[in-house]
Amino acid sequence: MDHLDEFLENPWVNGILGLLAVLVLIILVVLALIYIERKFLARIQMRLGPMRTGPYGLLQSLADAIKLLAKEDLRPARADRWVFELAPYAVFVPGFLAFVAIPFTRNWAVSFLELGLFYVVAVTGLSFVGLLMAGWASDNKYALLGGMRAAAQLISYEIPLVLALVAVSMVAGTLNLREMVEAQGRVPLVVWQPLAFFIFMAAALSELERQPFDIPTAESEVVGGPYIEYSGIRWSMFFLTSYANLFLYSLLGAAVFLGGWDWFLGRDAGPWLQALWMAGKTTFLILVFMWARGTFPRLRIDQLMSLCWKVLLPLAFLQIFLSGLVLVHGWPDWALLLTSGAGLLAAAYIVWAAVRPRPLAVREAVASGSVA
Amino acid sequence: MAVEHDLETMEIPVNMGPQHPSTHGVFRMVLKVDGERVVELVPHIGYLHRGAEKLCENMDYRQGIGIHDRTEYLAPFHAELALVIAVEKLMGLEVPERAEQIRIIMAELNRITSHMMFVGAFSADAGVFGTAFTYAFREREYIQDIFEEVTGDRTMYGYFRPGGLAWDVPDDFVERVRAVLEHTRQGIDDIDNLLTKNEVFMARTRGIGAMSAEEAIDWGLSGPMLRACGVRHDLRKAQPYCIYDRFDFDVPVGQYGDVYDRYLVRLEEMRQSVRIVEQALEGLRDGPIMPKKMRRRLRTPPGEIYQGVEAPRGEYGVYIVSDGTDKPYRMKIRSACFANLMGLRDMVVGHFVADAVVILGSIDMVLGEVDR
Amino acid sequence: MLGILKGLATTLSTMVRKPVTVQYPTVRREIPQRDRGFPVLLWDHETGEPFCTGCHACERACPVECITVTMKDNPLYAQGKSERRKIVDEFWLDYGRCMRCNICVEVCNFKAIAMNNTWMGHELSRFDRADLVLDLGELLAQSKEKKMQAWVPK
Amino acid sequence: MSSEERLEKFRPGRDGHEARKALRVPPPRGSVFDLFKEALPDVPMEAYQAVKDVVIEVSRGDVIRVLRTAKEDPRLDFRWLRCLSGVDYMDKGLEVVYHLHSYTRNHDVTVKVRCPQGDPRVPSATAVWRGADWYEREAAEMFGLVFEGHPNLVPLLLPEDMTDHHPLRKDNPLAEIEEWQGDRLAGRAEEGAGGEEEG
Repeated sequence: MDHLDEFLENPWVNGILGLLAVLVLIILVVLALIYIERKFLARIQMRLGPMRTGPYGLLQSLADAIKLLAKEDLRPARADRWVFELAPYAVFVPGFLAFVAIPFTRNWAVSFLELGLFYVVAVTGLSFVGLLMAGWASDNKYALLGGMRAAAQLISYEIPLVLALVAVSMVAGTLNLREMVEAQGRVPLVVWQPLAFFIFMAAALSELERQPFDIPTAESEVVGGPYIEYSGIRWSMFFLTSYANLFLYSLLGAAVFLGGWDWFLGRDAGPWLQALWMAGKTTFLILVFMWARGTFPRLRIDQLMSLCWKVLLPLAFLQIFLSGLVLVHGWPDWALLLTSGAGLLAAAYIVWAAVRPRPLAVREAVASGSVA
Repeated sequence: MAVEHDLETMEIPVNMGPQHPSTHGVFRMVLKVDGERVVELVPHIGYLHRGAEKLCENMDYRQGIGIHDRTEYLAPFHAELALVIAVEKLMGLEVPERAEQIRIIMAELNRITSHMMFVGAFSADAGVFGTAFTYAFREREYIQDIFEEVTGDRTMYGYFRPGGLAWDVPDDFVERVRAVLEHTRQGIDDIDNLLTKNEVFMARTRGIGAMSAEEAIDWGLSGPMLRACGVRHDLRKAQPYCIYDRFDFDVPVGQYGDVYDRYLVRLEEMRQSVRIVEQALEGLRDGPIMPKKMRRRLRTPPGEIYQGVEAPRGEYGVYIVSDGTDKPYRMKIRSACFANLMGLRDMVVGHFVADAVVILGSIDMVLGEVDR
Repeated sequence: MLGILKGLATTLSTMVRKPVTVQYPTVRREIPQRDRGFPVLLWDHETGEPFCTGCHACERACPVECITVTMKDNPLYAQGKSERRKIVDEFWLDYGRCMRCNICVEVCNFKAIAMNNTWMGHELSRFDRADLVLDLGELLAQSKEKKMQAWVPK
Repeated sequence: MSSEERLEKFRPGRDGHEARKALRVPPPRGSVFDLFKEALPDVPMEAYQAVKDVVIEVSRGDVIRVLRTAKEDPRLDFRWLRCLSGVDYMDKGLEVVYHLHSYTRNHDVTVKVRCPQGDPRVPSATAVWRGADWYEREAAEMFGLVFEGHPNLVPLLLPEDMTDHHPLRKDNPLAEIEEWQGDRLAGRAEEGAGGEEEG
């Protein structure tokens, strides 16, 4: 027994076992998420969703996975072979690496990094490379358009995402994710920093390429974008990644903004209860993302860029500035809420003002002599 | 903007269709794009050309009804109506009152189903993940249930005959239609709430694909496309056929001629159709559905006639040259989308690729009618 | 932002409504009486022969020429069991070509042909196109076994 | 008469009923034609009343002038080219039919121009209405008409290399329907059985 304990204490063994556990967790969660998303969207649309594979269609994801694994792996004749084949891994690895630093409960994570938040942001920022590779290597104009869109979008939205997290970490006073959760106390940060939460959610939706920001993969325009030429297992890697990222950002949001495994009645919960709380908050965020997917149309690429650079970025700076002001002067917490809430209202106003009825680029002309 | 272009850029041709999810059938357009911006567009049609005119010239009028169903396959009642009215006018037939009322009920219900199809497909083009699509199809199915109960078929009705109707409606017709209209109102409101004021949707559709009234008339647009440009022209009001002059309804007119106005006009037209159907149900009395003396074989006297009807997509017209036999000497089908599509290039050039898809969706074309 | 919130509220409200899906192969919606599947021939249960006399009316009227009929002298008439002097000999109907326009039903003087208003008139997928050309026995089978209630206009 | 012949004779649309010509009724007083005569006193036009519209026949040389006047004259104000069709009258030539509508006056007119089959050239109306573009392309490919001055007269609905025959002309009858029933089925069944054995 001593030998086994010693073996498990070895940091390499420990790390690899942790990574394996995380990998299994990701795959299980993704299978569940696909099922949940299909059912959830179906209910929004007053349908039933998958019903025929197993009871209530529960085995649908599994069946899909088996089908995808068994499918022929196609590669266009004129594709850039190595880039094309490596792209799915280039997309998957960053998302997977980020899970290393995510704490699931107070005592459970692969590694509690001192700069956890920084690490997560840095690693996920790499994922656009894979999409660009896929888009370029496919030898397809739609894929190229989609890859370019993906690169532009992911790089741009990285910035408001980071800045929103910076604003939060300023208040928490740390970059360690565990300490950030601990620092939130009974009232989660979303209450004090609604503007930062809004920016985080918008940027996360964009990083996830989900409606209303699913521009790189837009089905009705570029027909799947970078994924257009992929099939079988490589395509399922992309799919796996997109749902793993959904899980990742929801976990991050739950930890940073919603108070992680803490809840407002006490902090001495056992590990299972902690895991339950974390799962509950994560699920809530996931459902919000899915809800948005079922409701929104898609923005256009230039509007997406305007939203990022002209709205979210200045507001993120505003949030940082206001938080800094409050922190430097040592004003009470409600000042944080007040300033951030005002910023949120400003965001709402900007969005409203951007599309309110106005004759922009349209010629107001009634036919002379029409029977009006 | 005075930007120096040191880099040599290239305009790339992008082929959209005939197999593209948002070309609604087998339409093909070759775009030349500069980055994301469309600089040239060449539409190609004819993939669904079945020679409907030639077939009609080799069939008698009753057989031709089936062909007309299959040209305008989203609003077959209107296509049938154009044909039977043309034949009736050639022969000088009096249509009984009850037949006229039922024709109007059917035609207006058909307008609702057709516009529902538009809303669904258009929202999918704009990027809604199927939600508005399923809302619209839900309502469409309810109305198609009625069509099936009356005519026996859900899409290819073959129900109108020169002189009247093929057979009478079932006994519980009025109650059934009233019950379905309740659903329809709910469905229109659902779509209205989901899309009309949604900022993302407005951002995507306002000011896009705008056309002035003069241009629209020059290109020969008709129907909602023309009315969205501010021309108050509706055949039901201008040159009433059937007994439309007895009904009280409004003709919605747009202001800017952009995609959003086309959507609004169609949404309002659905509400007006509900109004017309209600009035027609009020006025429905028992009576014959065919004139008393009908020959078994219809021979139209020699002559010619052009008869248009206000179909959901614009004016569906039939030009018949008769030589006194039981088949038309020449049958020309004036298709609404055929003319509406002509203006596509002018609407799209200068916009983004994503807008091209939305503009194409706003034309609401039916390729069966364009190619015939 | 109000429009976005309104949209979110709409999707939430439809989420709690009853789904409209009919789980087709296990649950079948009731087909209305007038439903037009593909045409079938009707069987006269009183005399034990088809209503069809093979008069070619439907064959002539069919816009797509998917019907072929031949006629023969009725043996039952010779025995005095039937009123029909002539009776259908062979009848072919190409379901692959038929466009379900109902004209054959309208022109029939003997109410011998009707549109199939059961699910069997819809679930007709076959592997070979030639299997969709039905002969007299196949066309009559459904009516002979009383598996349908035909609806003929007027 | 054999049953085949009987069948053929009574098939709708194939009977031997005599084709007749319509009687030409002059348009009533106060119709659109009077306005045309006022606007274009020097153009020879022949008019008659059809079932609904007044039909005006003009010659090839005058048609563009007539159409342009119809569009631009405020008394006529036919700003909408509703429909443009070709008709093949065989030895009497080809006809191009313009259906016009006015939004303000709410009246219609049909303008016709005829050309012999050997020389099917008609000036293009695209200079008057841009919307005539596709209509003329369609009429050109279907009837072999040549619209002079059209910017891009290539086939629209038909394949681009299909310029040797014109489907809507009367000398292009429909192909025989490929029947799968009756005797042909019996013949095919034998062939099919043989094929299956091989496969």
